[in-house]
Amino acid sequence: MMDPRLNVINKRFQNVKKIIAVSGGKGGIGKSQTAASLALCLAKHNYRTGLLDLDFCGPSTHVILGVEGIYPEEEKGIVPPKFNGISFMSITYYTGNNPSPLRGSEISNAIIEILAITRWEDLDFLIIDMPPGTGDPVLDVIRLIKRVEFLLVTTPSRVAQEVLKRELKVLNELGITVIGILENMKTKKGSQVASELLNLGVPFLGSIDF
Amino acid sequence: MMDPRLNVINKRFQNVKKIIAVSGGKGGIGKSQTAASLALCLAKHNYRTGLLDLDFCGPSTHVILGVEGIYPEEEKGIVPPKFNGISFMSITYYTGNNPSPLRGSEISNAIIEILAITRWEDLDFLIIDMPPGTGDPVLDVIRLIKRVEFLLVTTPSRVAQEVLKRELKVLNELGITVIGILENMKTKKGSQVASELLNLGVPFLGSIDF
Amino acid sequence: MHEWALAEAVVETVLKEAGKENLKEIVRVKVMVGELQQIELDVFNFAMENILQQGGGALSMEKISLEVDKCVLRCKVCGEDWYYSDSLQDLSEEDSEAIHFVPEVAHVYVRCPRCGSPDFEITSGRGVWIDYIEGEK
Amino acid sequence: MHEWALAEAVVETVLKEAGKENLKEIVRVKVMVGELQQIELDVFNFAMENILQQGGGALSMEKISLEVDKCVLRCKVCGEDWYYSDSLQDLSEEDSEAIHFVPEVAHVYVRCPRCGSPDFEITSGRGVWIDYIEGEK
Ligand SMILES: Nc1ncnc2c1ncn2[C@@H]1O[C@H](COP(=O)(O)OP(=O)(O)O)[C@@H](O)[C@H]1O
Ligand SMILES: Nc1ncnc2c1ncn2[C@@H]1O[C@H](COP(=O)(O)OP(=O)(O)O)[C@@H](O)[C@H]1O
Ligand SMILES: [Mg+2]
Ligand SMILES: [Mg+2]
Ligand SMILES: [Mg+2]
Ligand SMILES: [Mg+2]
Ligand code: NI
Ligand code: NI
Ligand SMILES: [Zn+2]
Ligand SMILES: [Zn+2]
Repeated sequence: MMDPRLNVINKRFQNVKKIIAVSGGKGGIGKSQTAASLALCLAKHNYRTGLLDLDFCGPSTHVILGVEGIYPEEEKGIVPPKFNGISFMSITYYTGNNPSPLRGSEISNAIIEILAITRWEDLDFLIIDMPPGTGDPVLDVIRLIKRVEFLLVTTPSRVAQEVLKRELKVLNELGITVIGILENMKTKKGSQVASELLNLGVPFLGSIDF
Repeated sequence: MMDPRLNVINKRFQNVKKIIAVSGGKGGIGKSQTAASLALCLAKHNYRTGLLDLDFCGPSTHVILGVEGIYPEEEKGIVPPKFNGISFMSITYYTGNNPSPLRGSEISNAIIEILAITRWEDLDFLIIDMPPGTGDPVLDVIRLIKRVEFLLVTTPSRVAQEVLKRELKVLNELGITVIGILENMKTKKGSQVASELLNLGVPFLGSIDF
Repeated sequence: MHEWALAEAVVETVLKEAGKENLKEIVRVKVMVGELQQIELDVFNFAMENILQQGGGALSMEKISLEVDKCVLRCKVCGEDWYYSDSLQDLSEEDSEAIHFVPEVAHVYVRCPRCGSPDFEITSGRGVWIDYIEGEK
Repeated sequence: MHEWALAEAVVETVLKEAGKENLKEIVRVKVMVGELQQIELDVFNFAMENILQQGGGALSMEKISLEVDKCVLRCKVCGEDWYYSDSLQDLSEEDSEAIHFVPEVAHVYVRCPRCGSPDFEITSGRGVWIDYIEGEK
């Protein structure tokens, strides 16, 4: 019968002002780097910031931030511990450094569980680090977190931009707010983001050198 | 009741001598580049070679190879068309450049369908380009293609190697043959692949510069 | 004629299962064909017949009955249920042919009629499967 | 006490469904608790009781019955079925606690006893859910 968890997820985000999923079709383009840097930067500017790593197959933000030795508190659910001022939630609290060979439906189920039991404190920003692809995690974030906005990352590579274009098409079709596109790992002068991509009506946020 | 497709998959690989899945936990490390180059190289040396792109969310090998304007023949199933001497199979024949927002269980189902209907001709090598992660595609390839061997790609990045170590642990545990580890995108002199990884008993195949 | 590959899978599976169950005689086999894949039944029957002629053992065509399973889709976002046959009207021949080969490609070309989402489940009518095998030991 | 979050989900869902069905009175609610998650039933009941005291409307504790659903796992590689309770003996307290929070983490710590694969389905006993709500309109 009905899955009770779906009825509390919205409540869990009640006190979170803005929710930003850092995504982009391909892997290895700097999504995790961007999500972690963005969270750090917001926290330094005294915004109350959370970071949720939803890349269950290749969680990376704990490595990038150097998170170690912290663990959530149990308090009518679980409360993400703070690291450098960021409320940080990751499946690695439960998997350690062990391999996590989960199928998509299991990842989906685990995401629902974590969204249902995690009690974020009052936050100005919650940054979500997404895995590559437009599989279960992206579909579930869209389905379950109605207010989510997407920040898309790409690189100058043609393959990466092809994949991003596909993701952007789906997001546009569903009317999801896309904050903008960030070009990462630029190697030449001037943006190499195809005009084709920018013509889809999404702000270009700038480039970061390799 | 029983899924009839599972009973013909082995038969479809009957005339394929060696099956190599190019994998590695993370995205963007050069798996597709490696898979495509390896297939091209084998074909140039007159090996009968096939290339199967199983990255349904971010198919890339058709872009890397410049495949265009070919389509499988229907002949008691589907026969992959040749491109530069390579029998090439990709879901893009059916999706075009449209986004493919598939969940894991659907990807699994589509992989089973393609494995069950594709009739490879006599091949010396079938190279499989895998998506990032150890989700449905990796689990299904292990489960359904009993003779598969893995070629693992990594980069000097610590995050990439952390993820690879996890995948390698699972493959070792299951007794899957790992041909070796290839270091891609090297930027400094000397291999930066952690001795920790190499101590897991897998041959190091060399490095490719960025 | 890609139907051949699926027909082959069905025949091999029936014979294997009958072997496992030690059936001396196969009395009746019910094969279900999901509507989503738009299998051409004539072609599918022709393929099974040919395969059986090459050695079907205890199985022959008159034992097999085919039934088409209506395809129903359910949106994971808004809960809407609808028939694939209603979506099919809006698909080009090319797109429905792509779905014929790989049914999951439906997520590329079909959208929920209520909310527009591509995130739906195929609740019935996917693929080709064996509903039951009746036999005598 | 992370059980609280799940208890809250159950209470909210019962009230919501009862509202949808226009139930004047809730007669009986059957809540299933999957064994995999090793929910502490006392803690779970305590949480539900507290939440209901803060305003349970038509719902009160004596209407709710809890039942634990035995957890069965099935290997997708070799087909083996087994009980989670048999695997549980080999798990450290830390590992079974991780599964308590996120049941899918079982794929990290549990292996098929026959073939060693982590690729198994949880065929029963996963999560907390509502089996039925009986009421009067
Ligand atoms: N601008 C950049 N210049 C150089 N290296 C980068 C840059 N951005 C990211 N990287 C590196 O690239 C690799 C992939 O980045 P990551 O954030 O993990 O990608 P993703 O999350 O998209 O898979 C990491 O090793 C990271 O340190
Ligand atoms: N040795 C290399 N030097 C420079 N760029 C590379 C190298 N190998 C791959 N690339 C580029 O890196 C990007 C990611 O490679 P790709 O093969 O698509 O990775 P994956 O399949 O692992 O996601 C592509 O743009 C590709 O052209
Ligand atoms: Mg990442
Ligand atoms: Mg790739
Ligand atoms: Mg079209
Ligand atoms: Mg342990
Ligand atoms: Ni056909
Ligand atoms: Ni608990
Ligand atoms: Zn819908
Ligand atoms: Zn097994």
